[in-house]
Amino acid sequence: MDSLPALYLLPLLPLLGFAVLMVLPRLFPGKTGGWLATGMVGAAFIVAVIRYLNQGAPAHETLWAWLPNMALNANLSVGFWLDQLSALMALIITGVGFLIHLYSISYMGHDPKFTRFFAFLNFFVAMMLILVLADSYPLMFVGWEGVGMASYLLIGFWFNGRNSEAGDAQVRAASDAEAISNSNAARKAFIMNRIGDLGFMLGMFLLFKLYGTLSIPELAERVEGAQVAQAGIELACLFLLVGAVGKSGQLPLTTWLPDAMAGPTPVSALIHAATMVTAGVYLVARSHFLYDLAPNASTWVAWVGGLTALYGALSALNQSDIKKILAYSTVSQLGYMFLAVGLHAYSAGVFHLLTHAFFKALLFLAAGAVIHALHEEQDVRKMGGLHRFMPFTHLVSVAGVLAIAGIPIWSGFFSKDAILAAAYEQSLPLYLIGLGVALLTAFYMGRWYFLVWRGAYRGHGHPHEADTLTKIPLGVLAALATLAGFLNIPTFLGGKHAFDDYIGRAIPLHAHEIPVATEWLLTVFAVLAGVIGLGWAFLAHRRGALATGPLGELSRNSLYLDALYDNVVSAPSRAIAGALDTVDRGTDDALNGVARNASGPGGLFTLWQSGFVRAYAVSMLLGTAAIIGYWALKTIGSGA
Amino acid sequence: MNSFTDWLPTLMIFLPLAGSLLLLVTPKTFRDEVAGFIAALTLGAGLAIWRGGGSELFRWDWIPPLGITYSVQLGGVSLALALVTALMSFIAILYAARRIPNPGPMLSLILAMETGLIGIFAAQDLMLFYVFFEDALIPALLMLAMYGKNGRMAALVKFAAYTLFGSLLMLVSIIGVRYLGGSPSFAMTDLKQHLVTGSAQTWLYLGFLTAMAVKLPMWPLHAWLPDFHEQNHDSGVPDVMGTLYKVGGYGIFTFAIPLFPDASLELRPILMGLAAFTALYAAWIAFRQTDWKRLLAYAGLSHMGFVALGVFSLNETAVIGAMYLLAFQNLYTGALFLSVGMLQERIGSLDTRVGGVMTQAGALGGLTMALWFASIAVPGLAGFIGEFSILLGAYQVSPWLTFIAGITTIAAAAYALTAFQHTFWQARPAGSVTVRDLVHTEWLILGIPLAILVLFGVYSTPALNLMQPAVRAVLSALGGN
Amino acid sequence: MVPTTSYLALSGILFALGMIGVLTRRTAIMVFLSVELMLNAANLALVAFARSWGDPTGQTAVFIVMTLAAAEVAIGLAIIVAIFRKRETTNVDDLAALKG
Amino acid sequence: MLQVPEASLTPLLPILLVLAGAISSTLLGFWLSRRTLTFINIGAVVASAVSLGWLWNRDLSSFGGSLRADHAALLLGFVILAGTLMTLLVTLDTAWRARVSFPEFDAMLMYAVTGCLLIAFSGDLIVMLIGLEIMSLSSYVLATLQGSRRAEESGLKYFLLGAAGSAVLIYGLAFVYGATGSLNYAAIAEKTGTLNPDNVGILVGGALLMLCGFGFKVALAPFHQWTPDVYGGAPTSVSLFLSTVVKVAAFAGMLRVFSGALENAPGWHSVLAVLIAATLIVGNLAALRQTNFKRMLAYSAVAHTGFLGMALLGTPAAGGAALGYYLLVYTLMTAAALAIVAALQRSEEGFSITDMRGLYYRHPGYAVALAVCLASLAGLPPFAGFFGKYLVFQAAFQNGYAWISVLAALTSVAALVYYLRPAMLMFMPDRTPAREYGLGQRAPTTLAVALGVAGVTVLGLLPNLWYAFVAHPDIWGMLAGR
Repeated sequence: MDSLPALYLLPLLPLLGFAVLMVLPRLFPGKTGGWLATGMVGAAFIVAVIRYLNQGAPAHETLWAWLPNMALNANLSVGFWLDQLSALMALIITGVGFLIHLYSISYMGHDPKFTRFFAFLNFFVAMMLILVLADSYPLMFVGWEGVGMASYLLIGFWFNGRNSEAGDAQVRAASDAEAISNSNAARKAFIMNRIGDLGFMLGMFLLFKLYGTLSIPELAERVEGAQVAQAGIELACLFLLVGAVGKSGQLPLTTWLPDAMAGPTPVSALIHAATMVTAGVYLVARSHFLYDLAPNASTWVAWVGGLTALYGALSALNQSDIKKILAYSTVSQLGYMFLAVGLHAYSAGVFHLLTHAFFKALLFLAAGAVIHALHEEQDVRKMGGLHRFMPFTHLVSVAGVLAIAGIPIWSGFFSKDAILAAAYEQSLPLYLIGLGVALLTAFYMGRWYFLVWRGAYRGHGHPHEADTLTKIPLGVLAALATLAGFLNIPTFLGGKHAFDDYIGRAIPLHAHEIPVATEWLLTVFAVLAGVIGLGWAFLAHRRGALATGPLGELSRNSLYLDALYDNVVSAPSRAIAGALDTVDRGTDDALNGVARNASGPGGLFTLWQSGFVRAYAVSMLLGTAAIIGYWALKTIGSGA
Repeated sequence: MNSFTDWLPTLMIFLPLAGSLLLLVTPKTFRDEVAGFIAALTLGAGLAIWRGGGSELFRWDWIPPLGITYSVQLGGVSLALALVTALMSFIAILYAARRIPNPGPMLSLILAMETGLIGIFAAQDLMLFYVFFEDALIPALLMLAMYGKNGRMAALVKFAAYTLFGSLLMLVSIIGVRYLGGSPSFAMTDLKQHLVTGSAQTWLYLGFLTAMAVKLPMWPLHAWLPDFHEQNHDSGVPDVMGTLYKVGGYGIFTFAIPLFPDASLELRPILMGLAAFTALYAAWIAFRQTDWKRLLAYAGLSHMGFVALGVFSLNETAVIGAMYLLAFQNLYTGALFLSVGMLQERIGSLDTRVGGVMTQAGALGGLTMALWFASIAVPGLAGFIGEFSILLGAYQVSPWLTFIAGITTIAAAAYALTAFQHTFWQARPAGSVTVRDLVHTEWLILGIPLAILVLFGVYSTPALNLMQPAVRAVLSALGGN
Repeated sequence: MVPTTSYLALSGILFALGMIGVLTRRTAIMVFLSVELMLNAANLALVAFARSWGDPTGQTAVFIVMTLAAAEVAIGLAIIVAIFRKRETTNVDDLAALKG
Repeated sequence: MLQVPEASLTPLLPILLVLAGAISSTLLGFWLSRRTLTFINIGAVVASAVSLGWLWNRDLSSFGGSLRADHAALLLGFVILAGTLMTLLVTLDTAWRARVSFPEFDAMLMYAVTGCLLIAFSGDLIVMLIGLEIMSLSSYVLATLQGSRRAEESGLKYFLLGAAGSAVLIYGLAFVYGATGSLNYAAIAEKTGTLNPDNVGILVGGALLMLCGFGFKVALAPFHQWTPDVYGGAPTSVSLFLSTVVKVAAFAGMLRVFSGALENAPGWHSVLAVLIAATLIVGNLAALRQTNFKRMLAYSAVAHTGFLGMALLGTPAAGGAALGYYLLVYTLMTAAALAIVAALQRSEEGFSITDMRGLYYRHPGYAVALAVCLASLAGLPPFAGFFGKYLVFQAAFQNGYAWISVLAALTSVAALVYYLRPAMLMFMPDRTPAREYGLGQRAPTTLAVALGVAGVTVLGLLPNLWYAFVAHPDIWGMLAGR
């Protein structure tokens, strides 16, 4: 297989793009920079495809020694690992990434920092590829924090507001406010990720303590043989879960993800929907050999997923920002994936990851097109009836909505169905949650659809259809969102589980044995949930009662989680910082005080130095007398 | 024996001193060039040593009747640190030359201090180490005295008093190490043959530790640090040297562990606890600072907490990490001090609350941000390798303390990004002066360290090959573990 | 014959008296004379010891000490006189400008 | 049957040369200018130093061992002469400003030096006593000679207290004689081993009394109180002489008596340790409070008595070597520092520390030199003061006085603070008009300062140049003559 392009090319190509665009932006006038970046990702995609097409046994390519003593009795090397799982992820990242780059060329066309935007996007893609291709946890961590950094940069891309130089005071003020909220969102994302990362790191430390290596292949072998305390593995898996939760915006570290919508829409599509946020799922799937040994930890994963799915769905009900709705839906869909991998239905989880990548990216890009068409208007209550103005975008959005709502033949249906089946098989409560969420999902997506596309146009300004360059990715994604489901037709529908078999070569499958009848039933329920949800939305739309969804403020403020954190964590820690600072200056002063007191005797001595010669004589002769007395006493003592 | 390569370390040590004396007689017009040239030459000497794979031990009986020898060796960890020192001194000179109005004295002080610092790393004799340890102090004090701000006298006295308080106790325990152990000389080679044992060792270790804890610095002997940085010249040049002067971790690693193996094992939990506490405590305080230099001071303190944690844990991985971090934190902390100097030059204040600088000075902002990412140990930059190895190694010894230290990584992100955001991001206050972006040498001054940080964050093999054997050798004194 | 100890006792008393004089007297002259007293106590002790050891060294030492004392007188009086000329007083308590 | 003791004058050569200088200034003073006499005296001092070199390794003695030109004597003598030379150089410039520029001044100075050398060369208590008195009496005069109120006050204080001190010393001498029946160091050292108990009592009493007497001469607390007033009140050049040469001589006497004659005598070590501890604390902490630089140096002299004294706690071999090294270094750095004060002060009161702000920008040479001296006094390497400190720490530590070493280390921190403040002030830029004497920079003073600074630096980098001489252990084993 020497003829094959080396794996390191995958991250290297976009990284080169990043470096060039960062260091020599002047070389790329106009949109050339964007085309370069897109080309780099495209090249990476081609590499990924080539590697995928002639893929045999997992490929392991190591480069140079990197971290001390972190492999078995050796230094850990930088190395890449390509098996079915990582190959699939690589395809998603480069493929979807390529499309979104393409989209951005048009979308960011007018932005003054056009070139830098693409540099960052390339950087993200590179880091994401490192994440999925890493052959060791530390290297995965590099990508892990790298994508966090990229997301920080891109969320804060408009760190000074979009028109900070505006002359008009009002516009300027608005822009300044936007600047602050953008910056805060970026910082919040990074810090919350850091919390997760600490968990990830502790997990690695513990794994090293248990198995003496952090290289994933080595671990996978040793896990079979080595005898270690069950509690140890459970704990390690929980630590890893914390990391995954942080990255994937699951409960309790979920609040940064909705805020992250402050970034440009392509960013939301690529990073905060399709790829980065799914890293947590990938981490769990990648560590399947650990989670298989840790039933309790897996249950935790499942429940975290279930609850987050519910939380996201509930919060999405009454949002009015076109992107916020999609964001919460992302949270909720990620919950599904966690639910699946937590139940060891890795294939189902990854499959949903795949389909979700398609339809959610699609929806975001469509939303982006809308926002553009309405000149940065994001409030769904000021939209409506857009299907007349932008038919193509409308069409693809329909595909996206149907897909996410789980309507048959659209991809979402298959992946969600697999997850629900797995849930039903193992825990009824989780199944019910999943079903309920399916219904809610259908509803809020329906709400989204009707508010944006149907009814009368409530805004002002003249919407215009997106340009061709935007249409291409939308079209491709719509096609994928529609058809991807057929990759994995379940047996009872006469399918061959092509996808399961493929993934199964990397992750041993737990073939679930549910009677066909039950499967039909489950499917019917799932479909019903979707249909009812959409119907409910439609009726509400008819009543014109969609503008404010159910649950009112509770949902709008996403269950007040933010407020809770501010009061319970942020404020106290700030207060503590202040206190410590005072204390520190205090200890400082205290030490000075000690010093001053130390020189206090000095004052005494200067008093003693009274200037009177007889006083001096007194101290002299008394000193003498004292010494003699001491001697006398001693001699007497020794004498007697 | 006395081939040229054996003289290289000596050359590297005393070349800067010679240079600083030379500067006193150089005409103003090419002072900068001479200084830069000397510094570059020193760096070159260091690289030459590196190419030769480290130098042999060079020993000359300095004061035979006292058994004080001039034994120097640059290899492994010491060579790495010496190289970093030479590099950062060079960069400091580059910046001082363009930033400080009449840089003559500053330049020669930088060079004089460089000699002391490289000497510290090269010394293989306890007394020689002590001598260099104190030598570096004098230029540091003079920089503060000649270029400092109004409160400098207090800061000066505090700095000197803390340092000497520690180092004099160290002097006593150095004497003790030799006489209670009955070694013929102060050279490490001899001292290692005659270890002090029993409780005496613990006492001597404590004496030695005081000095190192001041120079690490470590809570509660850190109080001199913030004032020292706050009062130093705005350009941040003296702060770079001050950062390089944080040699406590190295001292403990090279001298304390081999000489007091039992004591260091005995005190390990306490010391690790102190270290972890220092890291978190400093990071948390940094969150509250509004003066960039104070912030950086606490940030550095926090890093030193990590270094201490690694060294005290006596775990090989952790110690390697500690040395790695110790070496490379000089790069980013130093460069950050300089970037702060550039910021001050442009907006005339060190406040962390001026907004939107990056809008106009994109390069300054970008490079500063990158350096900050290095400082908060984002993977792919050299800081990460150090911090990660430290934590991983320390975890093997004491999970809970490591957890405490680990929280620091979150706090670090908090303070770094907050301060950065308030200064460089957000909106520029209306009507404030327009900020010039980086110009000629400033690019190098921030770019070179960053480039090296990236290089050694990704391709760490050379540095590892340099440090790993040295660390193994030292830790072997502990008899396994 | 008188035992050495009683000579020593006497010299001790003399020395003590001298000390007390130094402490109590105000005028420089008297302080100085008390010092002389202390010196003579020393001489007495020397002689006594010389006698008890029965060797002349001690006694010769006494002569030397006397000479030194004389020299001291010369210098001392000179200084005192010089001061007296300027200040019309030899009260040592008036000299307390240098202190602290 | 009376036998004449052999009285070879060769060992006395150095002393006689200095004495010749003294007498010549006494007599020729009627015809020659004081300046000329000073040059003559400088010649005499140099000649005497040369003669020291000539006597080296001959180990001569005279008057039946009462006067001995052994290695110790020669080394200490050299230190004394070094101090004297620097004093004379300084007085060339400053004597006329201090209004002490008469021939008598030189005469007294040289007589004092004669006494100092006698102490260093002494082989028995009487010779030591004679030397001590000559030295003291002439220094009383020197302190007073200026005739200003301050000078007179300091002179009288010095005289009265000094007289009392000598009295105590002599009384102790009497007791030591009583206990051992001899005044010769060698004999005493020999007898101290074999004594019956009550004699031991007397011996210890004598030893302690002598300790008090010497304690006054070297200014150990609580016998130190004359020092700040006298050093502060006397003309600076005189303070320079008193704080270097006279103190060195007194320490030479202590070496001879305690590390020599009374080495094996019980009891005095512990008392000395206590006195030293007190001195370290008092001297350093009181110096922290001084505002006048000259007076601060006086206190620092007290503090240094403490450091120097630590050497006496060590074994004669180690302690003597340490003291031999430290005394020279101490002389160089103190003399250089005071020389600068003498040159730059406006009045003999010296100048206040705050006046030194920005000195570097007005008198760079002197400022740097002064900084070096202060750094050396503070014991910062690479200057010689550090090795001095190190040696005495080590001497005390080895002889089981670790606690003194630790105490000394701690008080050294205080010392650093008060040395650091003026040193750093000098380098702080300053716009206010100069407050020191502008024309002070003159060749001879500069030469003296250069001598001091060069010595301090070179001896710091290559301590062996001097330490090799003093380090030879049997030099200090022979203090008593055997």
